[in-house]
Amino acid sequence: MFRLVEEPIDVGTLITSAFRPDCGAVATFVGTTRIDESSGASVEYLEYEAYRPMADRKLEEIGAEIGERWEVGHVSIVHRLGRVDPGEPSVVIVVASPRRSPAFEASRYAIERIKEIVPIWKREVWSDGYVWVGSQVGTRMLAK
Amino acid sequence: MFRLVEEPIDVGTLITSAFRPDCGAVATFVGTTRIDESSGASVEYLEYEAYRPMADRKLEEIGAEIGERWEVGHVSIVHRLGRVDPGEPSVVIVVASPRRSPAFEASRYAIERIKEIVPIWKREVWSDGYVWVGSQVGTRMLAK
Amino acid sequence: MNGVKVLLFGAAADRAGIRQTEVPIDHTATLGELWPVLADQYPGLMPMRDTLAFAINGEYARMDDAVSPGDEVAVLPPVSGG
Amino acid sequence: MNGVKVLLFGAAADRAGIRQTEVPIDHTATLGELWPVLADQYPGLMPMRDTLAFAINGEYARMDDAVSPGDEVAVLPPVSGG
Repeated sequence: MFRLVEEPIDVGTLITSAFRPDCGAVATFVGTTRIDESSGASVEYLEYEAYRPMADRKLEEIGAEIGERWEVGHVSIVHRLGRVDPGEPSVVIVVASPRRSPAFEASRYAIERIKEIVPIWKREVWSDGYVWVGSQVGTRMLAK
Repeated sequence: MFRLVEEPIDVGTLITSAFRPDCGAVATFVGTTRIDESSGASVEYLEYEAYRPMADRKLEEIGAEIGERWEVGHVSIVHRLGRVDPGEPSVVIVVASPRRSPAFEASRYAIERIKEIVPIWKREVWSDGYVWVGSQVGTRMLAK
Repeated sequence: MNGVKVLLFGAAADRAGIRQTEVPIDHTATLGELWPVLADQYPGLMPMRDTLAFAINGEYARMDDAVSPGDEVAVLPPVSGG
Repeated sequence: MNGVKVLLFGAAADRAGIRQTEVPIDHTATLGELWPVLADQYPGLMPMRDTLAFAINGEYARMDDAVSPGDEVAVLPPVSGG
């Protein structure tokens, strides 16, 4: 299951739906909004945008790559779009496999590939402006 | 939080309690009861026993080892005792860290160490008898 | 349609000041030929040139890939999902 | 208490046919000295010898570690948690 969603992700349900009698290992990665502090200002929230439907298709491609490389029984990737508040999950990856090595390796592979190929962008919205992460473009003084 | 429990583990709550604004990555490992088939018989459930309180203390030691080796904000390990049915979680490990590498590495370390040093034993209860995993001792014909 | 639809995202949309535009072309060209037309119209994009990736009809493309009238081109700053 | 409390787990409890027993000792001995007394009383344990670990008072111990009257010794087959 590969999805971009606007609403909060139900992590527990996503994981329990991966349990299968033929898989003994379920590895999960959750990326949450981390708050940095800099020069008195702080990040208030993150805002994500995507190029759809290319982003949806790239998530599915990552799932297919995982299926080619590892023995897995279930892969889910869900990524938030829009505003994500501090401490909330922005991405959840769940991989079930008969054994634990493939589960760990595939879940790590998924997050690395998301950061490489999925057309999603986030900006940090600070108390004094915003910055596009990775581009250093935005309205904060520090970004210019 | 390090616990041995007799009742089902609430995976979702365990993970969401690990979310912290200073940690951007939460890696989780869930071990579930896997069903093997052999010679017409099948595993009906697993049954775990522990040497307590040594097992409780060893879980805490693993948490301390992780704190010495990686930058982590939160570590939980919960292991079931007693009967665990197919597809149910027998162990859940949750690690939150500012960055994803320590989270992945520490969660994997935790499961490897559990399998090395924590005095817990499981037996597979089959339709035709049981076997202590790792000892090949039991009441099944195949075990003898 | 007599042109190429161009979508811009993230920092590229900010720099150009628009999220969508159309570049008129009446024959097949390469991405490399399309870029100067776009950069001329939205000079704020120029300093980002080396960091940008492009897609044609929803798939990553190279500068020598062909663009035809009716295609959709996307201007993609470094992705930052996760 | 005039002896050592011995706890057995998993396959070791099965092989011995008991989960708990007491080995009488009136002075400090080593685990290595305790083992033959135990194995003599519960010969089913003998074939497992090379796979067993031991704990004294809840901590892993070696065969030359000392056991005193009142201590708790645990006989631990290969652990299989997870």
